[in-house]
Amino acid sequence: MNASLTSSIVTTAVGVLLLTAVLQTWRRSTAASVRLLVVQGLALAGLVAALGASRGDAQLLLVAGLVALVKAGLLPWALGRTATGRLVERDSGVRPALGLLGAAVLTMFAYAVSDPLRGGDQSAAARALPAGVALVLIGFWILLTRHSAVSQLVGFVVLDNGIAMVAFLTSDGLPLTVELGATLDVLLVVVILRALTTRMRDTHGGTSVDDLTELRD
Amino acid sequence: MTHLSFLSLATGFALVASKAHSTTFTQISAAQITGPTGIAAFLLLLIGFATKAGLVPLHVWLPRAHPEAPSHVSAVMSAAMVKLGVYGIILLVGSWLPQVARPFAILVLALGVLSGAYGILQASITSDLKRLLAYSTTENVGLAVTAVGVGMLLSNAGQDAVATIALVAALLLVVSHAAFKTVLFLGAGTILHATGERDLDRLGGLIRSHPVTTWTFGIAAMGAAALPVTSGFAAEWTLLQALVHGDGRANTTLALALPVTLGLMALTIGLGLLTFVKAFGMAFLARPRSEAAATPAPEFTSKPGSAAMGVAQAIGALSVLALGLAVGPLATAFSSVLGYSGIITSELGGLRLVTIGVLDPYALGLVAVGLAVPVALLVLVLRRRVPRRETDLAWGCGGVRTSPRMEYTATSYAEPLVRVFGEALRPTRSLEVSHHAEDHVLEHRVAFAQEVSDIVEDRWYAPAAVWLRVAGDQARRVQNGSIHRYLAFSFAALVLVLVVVTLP
Amino acid sequence: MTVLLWLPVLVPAVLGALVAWRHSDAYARYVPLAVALVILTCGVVLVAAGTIVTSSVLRADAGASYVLLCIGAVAVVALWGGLSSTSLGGRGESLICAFLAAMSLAVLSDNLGVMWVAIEATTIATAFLVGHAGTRGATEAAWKYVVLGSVGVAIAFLGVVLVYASGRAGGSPTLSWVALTSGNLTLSPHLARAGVALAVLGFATKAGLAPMHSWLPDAHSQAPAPVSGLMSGVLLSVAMYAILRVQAVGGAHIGVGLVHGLLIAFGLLSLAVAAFLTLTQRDYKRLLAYSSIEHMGIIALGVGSGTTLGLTAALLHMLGHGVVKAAMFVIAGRVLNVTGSSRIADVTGLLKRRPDLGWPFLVGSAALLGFPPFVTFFTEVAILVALTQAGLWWAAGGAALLLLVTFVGIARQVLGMTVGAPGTQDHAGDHSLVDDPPRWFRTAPVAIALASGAVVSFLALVFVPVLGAAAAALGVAR
Amino acid sequence: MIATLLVVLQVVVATAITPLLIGVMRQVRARLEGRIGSGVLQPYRDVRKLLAKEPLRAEGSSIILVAAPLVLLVSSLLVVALVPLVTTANIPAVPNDLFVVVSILLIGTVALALLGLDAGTAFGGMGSSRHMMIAALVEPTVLMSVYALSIPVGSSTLSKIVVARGADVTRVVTPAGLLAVVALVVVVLAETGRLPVDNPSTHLELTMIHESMILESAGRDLAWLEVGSWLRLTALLGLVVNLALPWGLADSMQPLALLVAVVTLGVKLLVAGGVIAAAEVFMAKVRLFKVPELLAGSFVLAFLAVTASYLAG
Repeated sequence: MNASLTSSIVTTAVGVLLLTAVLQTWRRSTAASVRLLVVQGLALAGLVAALGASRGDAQLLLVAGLVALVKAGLLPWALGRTATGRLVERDSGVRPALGLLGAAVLTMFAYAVSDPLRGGDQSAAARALPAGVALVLIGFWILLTRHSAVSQLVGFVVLDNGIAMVAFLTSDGLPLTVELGATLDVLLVVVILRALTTRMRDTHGGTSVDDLTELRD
Repeated sequence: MTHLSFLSLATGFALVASKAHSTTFTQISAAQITGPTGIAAFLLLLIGFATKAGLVPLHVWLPRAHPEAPSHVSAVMSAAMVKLGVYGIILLVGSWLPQVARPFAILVLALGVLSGAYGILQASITSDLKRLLAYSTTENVGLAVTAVGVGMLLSNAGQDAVATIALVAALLLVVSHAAFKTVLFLGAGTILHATGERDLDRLGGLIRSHPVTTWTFGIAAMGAAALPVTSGFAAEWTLLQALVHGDGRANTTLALALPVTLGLMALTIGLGLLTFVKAFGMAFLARPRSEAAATPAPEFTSKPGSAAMGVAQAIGALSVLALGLAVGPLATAFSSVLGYSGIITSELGGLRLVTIGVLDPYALGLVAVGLAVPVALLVLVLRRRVPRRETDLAWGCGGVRTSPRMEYTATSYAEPLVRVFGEALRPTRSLEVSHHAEDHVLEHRVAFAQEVSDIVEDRWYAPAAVWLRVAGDQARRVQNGSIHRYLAFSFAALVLVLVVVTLP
Repeated sequence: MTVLLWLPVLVPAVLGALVAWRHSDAYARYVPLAVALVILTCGVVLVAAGTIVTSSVLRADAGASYVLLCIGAVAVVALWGGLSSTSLGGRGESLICAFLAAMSLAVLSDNLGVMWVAIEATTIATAFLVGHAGTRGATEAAWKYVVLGSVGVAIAFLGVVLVYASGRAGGSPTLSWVALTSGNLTLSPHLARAGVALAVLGFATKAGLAPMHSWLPDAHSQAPAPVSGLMSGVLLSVAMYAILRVQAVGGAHIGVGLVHGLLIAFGLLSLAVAAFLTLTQRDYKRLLAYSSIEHMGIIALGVGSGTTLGLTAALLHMLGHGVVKAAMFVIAGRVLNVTGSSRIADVTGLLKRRPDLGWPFLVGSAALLGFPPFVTFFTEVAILVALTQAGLWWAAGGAALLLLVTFVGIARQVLGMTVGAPGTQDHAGDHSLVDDPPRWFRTAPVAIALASGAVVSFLALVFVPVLGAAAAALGVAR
Repeated sequence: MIATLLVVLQVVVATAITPLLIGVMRQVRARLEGRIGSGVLQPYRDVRKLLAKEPLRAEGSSIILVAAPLVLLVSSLLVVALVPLVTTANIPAVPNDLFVVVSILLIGTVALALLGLDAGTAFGGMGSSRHMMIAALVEPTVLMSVYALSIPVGSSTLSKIVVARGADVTRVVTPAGLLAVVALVVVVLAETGRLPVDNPSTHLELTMIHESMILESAGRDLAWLEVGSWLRLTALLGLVVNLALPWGLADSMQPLALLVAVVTLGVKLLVAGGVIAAAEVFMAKVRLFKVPELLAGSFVLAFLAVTASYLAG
């Protein structure tokens, strides 16, 4: 695979990732969010695959498969069970316009702070680094502004995708053991939060985290 | 308060230690720290030790802690722990930071003098025996620190001999206070145990059921009131001599500070006298003012601890007297420790300040005995001739005894003082007069209430406590239960860190 | 010796799995305690051996051995004390085992990535422990704990990733802590800087440092008593240990100024939060939680001072605080059993009503407040001294002031609970399990913990070389 | 030895002359008020009468009832022995240090106050309370006057002060010296319970201070109390007159000198007592709560005396 193709795949994937993240701040329905997550996971897997192909690194290709399985398959599936199975939830968060505006500001901020981090590296991967940071920040932003439990989960996954993106763009991913462990951890966290969401519905009669204000000083 | 003390001491020591690069006392002395660090360290250490010592305005823990603590704990606390504070101050100004301390002599002196006067004023008007003793601790410590302050001032003026005498006085004060205050607290404990009361307004007449406690308490009270020939008297005499022999002509500060100190100290002594007359008289003399005091538990029970208590009190009382009698050797020892030879033991074992004066308890006692002998002979003769007769009441203003409520109480005893020092004590009074329904001139009922609280506590500490509570209430908003707020904190931290990282 | 590295990780993992498998087993209750004892023993042996032991990805130097010892000690106190008060029903025990396995792994691994994975694993293990009660409050606490905790740790992961990436410039990216601190590597300074800062920020979340502390009071107050003790004494300490490791990496390449600055800021902020929120606190388990924040703040200040004295004192403080706090949570759990309420206002006159609980509670509070002769006293003084020596006198002053406020807050509440006349009657007697262990068995862990909190101060001769070695292993010369 | 004999003589003379002093004061007052009076020797007869009478012991009172009068008497005798009345000599080991003198006076004060409390009557307590308050408030003035007097001499030893003043007339009339003596006069009036602080001849309990404390004592107890209080007056008044007119005191056993000393003391004392008694006729007792003002005033005088001798010296 030649360099320009890799470069264009990487750029496309990064673009898709960023776009889906921004869209996440706009869309309210849980089902839509989960679909966007699938797209995002696929884009990430594509990115990893492209990097692996360009380097001829079999291990990285394997990781790409793993990423596709977990991020585009298992995670959305785990999240989506609520969304599609029981009831479709709409999140009441801050107004979409404000959410989008926030995402835009954060993206700019990400570019501003990531610039020195590249340290003069002009490769496509390095130039895409700010997008990773932006994804992290946008994920955080979703966590901050959404009021339903599942939406917060979505935000967490976006944040994690951002980190993974940074990892692949800057260093072709971490050592395999660490990568596996990390992936497993994230998966488990999401599963646990899902279980807690179910329990929350039992105890609080809903999944809005706004109801979680009993423990306070 | 203990913590305030601990923290200021810790920070102070931290400053000193970081300058001296060592934590041993000798190294600190050798380091000769000066400058702003020295001043900060000095002030912090002073606050720390002053709190430990219970000096005004850092005394508030004393009258609160003592009434709650068991009496023997109070005794130890008062005799030992508080002393650590004084010892610390002496070390601080004498050894660790003498250069820095010099300009603050007036501050130390003011702390001491004010503590003395304020402490004894509060002690004189309270009717709670243990609170009284606690405030009296503040007074005694105040006097000791006064002596330290006087010593500092005098040595600033180059009058080192007199300054040393003042320091010796401080040490004597500390030692004698340890002796008599232990006995007083043990006595208070015995009273509390016997009657369940520590309110002097409800005590009385214990001299009949508790002779040992009465006499030991009485002797210790004499020490506290600085009557001859107890150790307290010798100590205060030494300090007074130092004051009078300091040469005020040296500078204006001295010319004003010495008389003011003497005046306030004299007031302290006078009020101390009143305080302990009140404490002793109200607790042990007259008739019981309450049921509990009328039927106290016996002084010595079969319980093993009770005799030991009596022995402890007796030993303490003896040591109060012994310290008074042995003041000469004691002071000589102190002065030789300080490297001063102007204090020696006089011929009969008394205390002689060379070129200043002599205080000899033995000689004084001999003269008194000599004068008492003819009186005693006369009494013996008269006793045989005219025996004493028991009667209900000799005068009693018509001879009517109604109820113990007619007696003077500790509160009424101190009432004139509350009036005289109304400006300083700010008592709260309320007077309710309810009139008869038929006639407004006839009064049905009059209720009067008066309460004196610690104004330092009310004016300084209470507002601080209120402020802290408000701050605490405001701070609760931080933790209002909203996960979004919590995430926002983390997010803000993340953004800030990112910005910091990017900055070159 | 290498077996000592694997035992603390594998024993809990295997036993935990066994318990999970046959969770009806009557002995399940005692398994966590046994595991804790294994960890403690390994820690003691490793510390005593004093050599660096390496095996595959695991590695124990003096610092790791010491922290392992801390974990073991705290876990023994918390789990022994917790035996009588609460039943965790099999699954809880296996989760505790998993938690301990992950903690041991985090401490013993030589790899920042593995360490991160282990710490994140503890979030997972403890999530259900926090939510164990199944009540509204427990669910809420668990949710907040997991969301805030894993977001924080995710930031730390970003940091780890960036540190790894920074090694690419030198051609050999690695996460091995030994390699990273050896000084033979060249790291891209910008990336390393960002990575270290983010890693510290992330682990600080787990360490309960303000402003990322928000999960802590909720989680500590809702979890069963022994779990609160474990979280406070073990989890926070291990997170702090992670910060120390990251700090050492930073020190080897970009200087420690940034990390120390962050730690000072976090430390002071933690002290402030703890100080003002204890003032009007109404729940005694939350009170203890805020006290944990306070103590982590103190430790952060000690590390942030950047001096050997500060670091040593911080390490000792870690042990002292952990052991005492575990005992305190155990007592708090028993008080809760007796009174049925965790509100401070509902608990009065403990000294008279239940002297067996009141006295240790009072003494433990004194230890937490840093009274002599408890070790906390000496370490707090040492940390203040260290701060001043480092020229951070303003931080020392601020810390002293905030400690005073904290003292006011905690002392007032604790005195209100213990001293004074008992108010209402007991809720409904003691809810302890039917097959109560004998009395000495219940009091022993608390007594041992408090006593060792005081005794450690006087074992300076024993501890100085150990601490010195640990500090040397973890620290960076300024 | 000579000094001891001189002191013994001084005690005997002062004790003998004291009832006469009281008698003279009462007589002067009686005459000025238009009464005949009972004669200057009446106090001697009073003492004899009291000693012969049966002492009473009220139910509920304690050993204090017996002991306090004796303590007061002995302390007063001790003060008389220490203060330079007839002689400026003193026993070497017991210099008449003014601080010591004051503290011995305080022993008597305390004995009286405890006596007042002992029987548990309302009036006794009241008197004791007022007595102690005044004693406490007088203390600063006392010590300050001592201070003022000791500055020029560099010693607080009374005989040295008196001798120094006698040797140099200018010292007596310095402003500081005068201020100090005036302050001391107020102190003496307050300490000995004279008008305007206390009225020794009142018969209304509510206005009593000194008298109300001794209401329960009778017979010889009362005699000791009376004599003790009178001796205090003698000692303090004698001290003041000797400070104001520091001449005529004996310092050896020469009979002539002694005679002169005794006679001058008698004259000085009786004249001073007469003057005080005369002044009391024209004076009303001030309200109890005005007393502090009076004492504050005298304190300021003494304070000024001290600072004046420092700042002007």
